[in-house]
Amino acid sequence: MLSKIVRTISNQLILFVLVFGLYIIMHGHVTPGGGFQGGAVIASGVVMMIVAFGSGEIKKSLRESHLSVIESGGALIFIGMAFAGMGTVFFYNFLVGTPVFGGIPPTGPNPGHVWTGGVIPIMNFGVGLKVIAGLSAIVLAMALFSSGEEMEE
Amino acid sequence: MMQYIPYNIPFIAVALLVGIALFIIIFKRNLIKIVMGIAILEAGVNLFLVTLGYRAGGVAPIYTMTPEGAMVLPVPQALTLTSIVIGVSVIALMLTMVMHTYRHMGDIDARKSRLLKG
Amino acid sequence: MEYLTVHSPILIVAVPLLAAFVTPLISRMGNKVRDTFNVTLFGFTMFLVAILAIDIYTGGTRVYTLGAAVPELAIPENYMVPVRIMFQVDGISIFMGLTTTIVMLAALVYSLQFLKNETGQDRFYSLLMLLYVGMIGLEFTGDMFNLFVFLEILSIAGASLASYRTNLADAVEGGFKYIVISAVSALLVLFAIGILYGQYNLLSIAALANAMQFNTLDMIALAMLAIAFVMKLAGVPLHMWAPDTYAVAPAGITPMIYTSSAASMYALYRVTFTLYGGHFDTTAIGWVVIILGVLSMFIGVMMAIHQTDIKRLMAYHAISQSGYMLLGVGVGLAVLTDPVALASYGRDAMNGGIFHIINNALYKGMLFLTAEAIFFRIGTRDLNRMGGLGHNMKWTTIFFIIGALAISGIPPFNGFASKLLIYESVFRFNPLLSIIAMFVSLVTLASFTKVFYSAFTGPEMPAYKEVREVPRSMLIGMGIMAACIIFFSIFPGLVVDTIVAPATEALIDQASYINGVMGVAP
Amino acid sequence: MSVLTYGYAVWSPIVWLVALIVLALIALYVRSRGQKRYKKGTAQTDIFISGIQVPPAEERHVPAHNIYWGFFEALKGFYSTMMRPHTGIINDYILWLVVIMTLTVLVLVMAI
Amino acid sequence: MRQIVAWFVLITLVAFLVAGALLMHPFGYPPSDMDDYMIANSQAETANNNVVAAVLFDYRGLDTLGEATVLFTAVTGVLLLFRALKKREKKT
Repeated sequence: MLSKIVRTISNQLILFVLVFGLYIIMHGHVTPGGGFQGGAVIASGVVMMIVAFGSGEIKKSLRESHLSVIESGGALIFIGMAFAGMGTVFFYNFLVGTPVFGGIPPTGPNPGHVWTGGVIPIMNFGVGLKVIAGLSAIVLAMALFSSGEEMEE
Repeated sequence: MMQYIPYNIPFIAVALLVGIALFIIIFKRNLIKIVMGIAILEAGVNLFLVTLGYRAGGVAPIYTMTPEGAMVLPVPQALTLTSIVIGVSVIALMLTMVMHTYRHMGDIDARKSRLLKG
Repeated sequence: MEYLTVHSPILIVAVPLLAAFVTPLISRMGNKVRDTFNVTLFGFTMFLVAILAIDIYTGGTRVYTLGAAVPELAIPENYMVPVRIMFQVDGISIFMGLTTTIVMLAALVYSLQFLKNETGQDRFYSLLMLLYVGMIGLEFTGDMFNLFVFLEILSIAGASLASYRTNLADAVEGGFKYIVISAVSALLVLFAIGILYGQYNLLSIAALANAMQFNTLDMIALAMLAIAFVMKLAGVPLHMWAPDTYAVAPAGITPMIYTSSAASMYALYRVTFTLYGGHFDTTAIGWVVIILGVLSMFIGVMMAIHQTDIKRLMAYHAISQSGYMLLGVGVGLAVLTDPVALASYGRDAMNGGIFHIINNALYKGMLFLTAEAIFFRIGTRDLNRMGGLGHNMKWTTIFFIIGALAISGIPPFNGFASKLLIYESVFRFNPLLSIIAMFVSLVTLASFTKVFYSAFTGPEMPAYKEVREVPRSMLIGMGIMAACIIFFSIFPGLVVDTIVAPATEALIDQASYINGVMGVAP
Repeated sequence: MSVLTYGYAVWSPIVWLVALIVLALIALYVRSRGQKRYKKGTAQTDIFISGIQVPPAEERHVPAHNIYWGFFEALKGFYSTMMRPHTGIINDYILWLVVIMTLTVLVLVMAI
Repeated sequence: MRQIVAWFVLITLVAFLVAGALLMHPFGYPPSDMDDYMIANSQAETANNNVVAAVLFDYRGLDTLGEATVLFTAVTGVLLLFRALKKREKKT
């Protein structure tokens, strides 16, 4: 556990990290970014918390089993969207043209609109969840192991 | 061939980076350094993929508020993203195993922390 | 039914993937539920494999384009190159798929009771499914970068499973070696893919094969691809990781990692025959493969007979048997551009080499399982400390005898059938190679006699008086393998005609692979 | 179905099995004609090693490293050469990979 | 001995790679058959402004699924290796 200054500042900073990461995830189909990048941003926020508070403190509120469930959930969202296109072909972008994320942008440079992209924003969200949970779980497991604490089964 | 040399400096850099990485993996005995060598090899390959897609004077391949002009190739960027994430995964697993090796053997020298040979 | 047939190539990959993703969730409902779920989904996958196999042997190569409006639409309308990832399943792909599925079935059933008292079971099953996904994807895909991704999946899953017993120092060491060599060889594969992509701006194997110009850069890429895959399949002198990893991996995983080497061998054949076949004189790369094969056979077996660790001994035999496959197919590769030689013996040599892949996956897998059954009961892999186990482990002994006779090429077992094909056809190519192959077979028999003598025969050791037969699911796992071996032994003609000959044909016939995607003859 | 034919030869496991069974029957017949004087449980079945004390059953098992001792003794030079590259060090594995890759690059670039 | 072989091989390999680098297409002028299709059609086919995202999730979606699977595999593997080796007593 680091000093009080670090702890307070990282407590405040984590909000901004979360918001920025979510922004990157949810605008992945319009601007640079996407699930992996945003997920990595949020996971680095989690790493910051682990460094500031120590793994033992974080373990009380963030368990590997929960992270594992979140990760599976993200993966299921992703593969579920791929399966949902099975009416035609696996990975078919079946949402194009529907009201949900289905708006087709004009060809060529344009201002961009969030309700476009078909299945891509949803897949971005699933991948984002997965990356957040996965990278946090790896770092948390390593931190717990090196501080000699018992992992849960 | 000579006229390409000024343009192909990124590819030469990739070749040198791969050479450096292989040097580290072959000569350094510390397991952590071997992992670092693999990270450098990955960086070299990722750099190669990205440079493959560069188009002179191109802009990023995103149509939102983009200036007019040729776009750089999108596929190498996607491949690089994939390859970076794979690299992170591999290195996480390797570091896990190095941590376990250190716990068992008390040493991370490749020559001393080995039980299996012959 | 027709729907399943159309979508079977991707479902075979996607259903086990779904199982792997769901396993961490469903295992909270109890171990029974999880096991039932996994076995059910894998049974469904086997059903799909059977459907796809029947479809391919009657209808020819299948192309499945992911995300296109129609599965067969590999190239977008009014365009000249494929842009999407496609699965392209032909004779050799489905042959490897069948091999993988049989081994996976045995490994899954075997693991059910083997793991009873261990922790981390749900992650184990998840990773086992992912290992299967990696292998099947590697075998079915028609896209170079996709092949790299699946190669990484199987490497990571294999490495983390290999060091499953983290309480043993050597297990972690074996896993670390496997992941390091996998990472380096996969990165070399990626580098080669980058070279090919930079030159042709293509990633599909068929389109690349169509556009290939065989210049210096292509040759550098070929060398990287070929040697990276040889590293993964443990050909001498790049074999040293294999005994380390095979020896420490837990039961069920060793056969799977061994089959993943066979999948790398498939990738090697795919690259050399399909990607670089055609108008290129393959004699040089063919001789490289032959030399690696002969070295693997000879050095593998000579190292094997020297070992006293039962699983290391079997691992060296795995290396030596891989040499047969490399030799058989390498002869075919060396005479690929000579139609007379190809018709007279090249095709038979390749038949032998490919037939040996499935035979070897079966009996080698079963031998690894018996070795692990011994370890399960007596807790050591050291042959010096074994003896008299045949008194109490009768079924294991019988399975071991079947496997040992098959691997040594004793008639009437299936090992003899495939080795006979290799001996006779290679003899026409170069008699010396054939003589070396026979000598290797002899030493194989000798070293398995050593294992049989020191582990199973002899007086009952006082320390092992209480040893019992292994639990039933482990016996069933071995029994599946043994049943397949006996079936393959009695009907070699049926097997060669139905599944091996189409695989050989698929490797030789590069043009039809290209036409499956590009539509017109090159 | 069970016959494997290829170009210049035939392999049929059924024929082989039938031949094996016939040979086994002949062998059994010959064996059954033999004398039946052999008796279990008498001095006929005791082990005799030039008169030295016979060790108990557990110590009679030859451990694995003694099997084929002569073979390994004759090939001592070969095996010491073989053991030298099998160091078990991960760096060497990668070195072998790079060496073979460079050789292959040389061979293939020279071949075109 | 090992040092000499290693240095010799490394230098040869890097020399080949540098020669290969000089033989590549000129930097900044790549061939672009496949990529032009994506740049031209991604907006119409996938309703997406970001071509890289379209490539990642639509044209080469299976690669991304594989990549997510690799991450899942690695996380599962890391957690498997760091697991507690003894079963914990059931809480009453």
